[in-house]
Amino acid sequence: MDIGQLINSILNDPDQVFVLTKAFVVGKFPEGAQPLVSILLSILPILSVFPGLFALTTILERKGLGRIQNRMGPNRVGPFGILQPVADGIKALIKEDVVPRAADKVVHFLAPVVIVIPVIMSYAVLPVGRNMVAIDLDAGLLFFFAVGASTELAVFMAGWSSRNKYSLLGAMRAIGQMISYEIPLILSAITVVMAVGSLSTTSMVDAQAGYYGWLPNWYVFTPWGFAGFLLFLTAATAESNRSPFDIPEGESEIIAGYFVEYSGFKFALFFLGEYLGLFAVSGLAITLFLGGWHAPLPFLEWIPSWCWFFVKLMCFIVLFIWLRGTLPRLRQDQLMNFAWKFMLPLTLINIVVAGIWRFLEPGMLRWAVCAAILAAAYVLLARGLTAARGVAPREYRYAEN
Amino acid sequence: MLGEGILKGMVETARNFAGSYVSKDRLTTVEYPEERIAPKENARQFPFLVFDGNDPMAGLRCVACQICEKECPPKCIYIEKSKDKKPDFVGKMQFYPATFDIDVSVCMSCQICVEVCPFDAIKMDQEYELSNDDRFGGLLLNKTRLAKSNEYYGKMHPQEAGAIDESRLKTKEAAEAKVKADAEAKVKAAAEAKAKEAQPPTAPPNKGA
Amino acid sequence: MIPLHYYLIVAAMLFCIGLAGALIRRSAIMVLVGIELMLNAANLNFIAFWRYSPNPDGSQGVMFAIFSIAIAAAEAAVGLALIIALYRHYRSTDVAEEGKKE
Amino acid sequence: MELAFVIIATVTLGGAVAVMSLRHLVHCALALVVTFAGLGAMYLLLSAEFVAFVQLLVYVGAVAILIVFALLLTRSATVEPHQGLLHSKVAGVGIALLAFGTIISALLTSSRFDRTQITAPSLTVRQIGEELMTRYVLPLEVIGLLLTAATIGAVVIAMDERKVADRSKSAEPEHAAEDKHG
Repeated sequence: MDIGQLINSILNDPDQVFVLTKAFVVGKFPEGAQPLVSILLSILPILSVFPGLFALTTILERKGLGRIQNRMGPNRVGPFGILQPVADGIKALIKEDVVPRAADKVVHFLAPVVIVIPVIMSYAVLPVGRNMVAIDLDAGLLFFFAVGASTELAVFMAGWSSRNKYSLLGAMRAIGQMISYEIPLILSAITVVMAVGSLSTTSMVDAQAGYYGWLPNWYVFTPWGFAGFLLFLTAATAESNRSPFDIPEGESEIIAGYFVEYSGFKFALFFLGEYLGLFAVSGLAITLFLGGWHAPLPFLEWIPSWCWFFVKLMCFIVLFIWLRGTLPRLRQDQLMNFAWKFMLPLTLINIVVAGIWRFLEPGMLRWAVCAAILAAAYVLLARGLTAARGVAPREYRYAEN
Repeated sequence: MLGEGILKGMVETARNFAGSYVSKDRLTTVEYPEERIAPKENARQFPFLVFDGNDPMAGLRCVACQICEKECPPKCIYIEKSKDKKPDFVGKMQFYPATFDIDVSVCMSCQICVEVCPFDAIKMDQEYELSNDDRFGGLLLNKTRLAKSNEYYGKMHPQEAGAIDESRLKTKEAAEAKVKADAEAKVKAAAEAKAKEAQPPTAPPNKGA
Repeated sequence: MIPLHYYLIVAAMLFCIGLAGALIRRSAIMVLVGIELMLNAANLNFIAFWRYSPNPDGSQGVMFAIFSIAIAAAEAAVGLALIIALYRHYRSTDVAEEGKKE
Repeated sequence: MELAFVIIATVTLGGAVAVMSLRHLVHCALALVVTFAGLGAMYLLLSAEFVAFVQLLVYVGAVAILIVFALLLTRSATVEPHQGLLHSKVAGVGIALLAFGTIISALLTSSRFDRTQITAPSLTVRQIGEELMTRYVLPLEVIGLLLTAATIGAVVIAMDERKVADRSKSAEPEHAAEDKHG
């Protein structure tokens, strides 16, 4: 295949531009080197695109939060401040790397590395476009969660090795929170596995192809899918330590939690890991509930599939920024109560509902039954949580009104 | 408790977000180095020394009584008394500070020095752009850097400064009147003494009585 | 291709390291860790035998490993809970000391 | 393939030796994670994908964290005292070596294990799931029951009895206080 043919086939199918280019480049290499080149060409885009997205998100987040709080946000570096991430990166690189004298040097050094590597690995199973997945594993979803599990360990390493009470407190909070919210996260993803009958992420996207009238055939438009999506989103927010579940960081009480004692580039690595984790789990939510790279409306199919993935991902990022600008931080007991007394029962009920959905005849009845069960469970659980905790609109003893 | 509060909050923040682009007066912050918000009258940063007249060193109100040095909680004031004395605004002979240093990196802006000063010589400044690349020397303010005119103080706190000026004027007038009276009395006494002297001591007027 | 007994040797070494650890470590938690290592060595054996079995359609090896992992998780949870309860009682997790105090 | 095996085996066994010889207990726990991850990689090498990921999820994600928590809760996250060569130590290592010798001699003398791979068995996740729901459904249920029992048991055992008693005693005034706050 020469370059002309390549351009021709790309023009025929612009959706596959990256896939065709990769095949073309790999074809130029000798037979023995081809698998290695293929792997490298799959990894390189992941390593460049998502950290780039991280840079974009930091500036978006700071600007958006600023506007929500009626501030300007960063606007000095470059036009409208868009070069701020570059400045931040340079600052992080040239800053002094302070390691506490009492710290466990080796573990302290390894923690930021351990936090970033698994997160990057988890991108391997995310289908970002048609035929665009680094490895199509048979147990892709399991791989994602298995790799994600090591984040907790990295957090512990960071918190423990710093020999700082705030770090250790932050690490303990983070681990407690991650373990508690990992259960609803996995359980809410299981509904999709039940519907698809596979753990492979590509088959999940394939199962959501097509349209029901003008409505896309996504799982979020089913009762259990909608509930599962919201539960997954909440658990994902907690898993990636985002506000309102950011008590492991808790700037106002334990300074920055487990990375108090980190500075310079290691600190930047923690942030990179956190944001990459957020993108990965958002990507998984897109794959599970929002139809992956499928277009939302039939007449928009001409836009390349990978565009849709990133458009959806940007929507998630905006949503997370919006949530962060809106909600205050939860207290530790509220956090645990919410996970174990509200989310866990609801995810279990959701699994049952997904089973009912599977065995009822398609039609309005199925819709009504499933939606009614979920709504009743939601209201009862929420009311129960409220009643049990004696929660009521707060009265301020010393306030005027 | 069904999550409607979250939605309400999100609508509110969205309104703020959009509003900050539409109306300028929503933005509570200003672009600092180019724009500044004038400090409020009660704003206080670090102390300074008030002087009267045109010569900062000659007009300092401070008499080196060292009360502020003793009262300062973080001990950021250092005063050395002068060996000689010079007249103050009422003409009384007073010491003056040979050295008066304030380490503003230690100062906690508590204003106790101002409260205890009996001479209205030390007041709180509103100057806040003190950052400096000289870590030690740059934040140790000496007498020359601390001295600021009474007019400057008057501009910051017109009412207080006016009251102080008035009372000082009264004191001064009283003192002058006293000096005058003293002088008159002295003159009188001197005249009397002269008169006494003029009369022969051997013949007092009512010696016989 | 790696012959089967390479895996078996690795598993045997792992088992013996776990055994030695369970015998010599003084901390009760480390004894438990040694037992975990021994269980893992057994799992490796299951998987290796499954992989090299003459019956490629069978799934017993994998199933056994999955169940054994589940059991190991339960065992670790209960074991560590016991150790914490013991620690509350004796203020120590030292196996040798606990025996002495009794 | 051989190279990958050698590297993974070295890492796994090195981690295991570190677990049992390091004196700092948290370091031991971290070395244990290396061993678990190495084993996971070895399962991948044996084309048992599912078990490898389960191994990572359960051991690295749960058991290692549990051990770390136990270390911190029992305040044994400090260095074990150094105590030279004890009889118990020598005996322990001796017993382990003896066991190793027995296994190895059995291995080497038997010709049954001298297999090189025949055909790679293909076991998809779907097959595993179907088997779990049909042939192994009873063991699965039993495991579920066991895990539930273990969870409840662990909670009950680890619960501080005094604190529970305190809480039930002080429950009344606490409620009253809550009512006051509205």
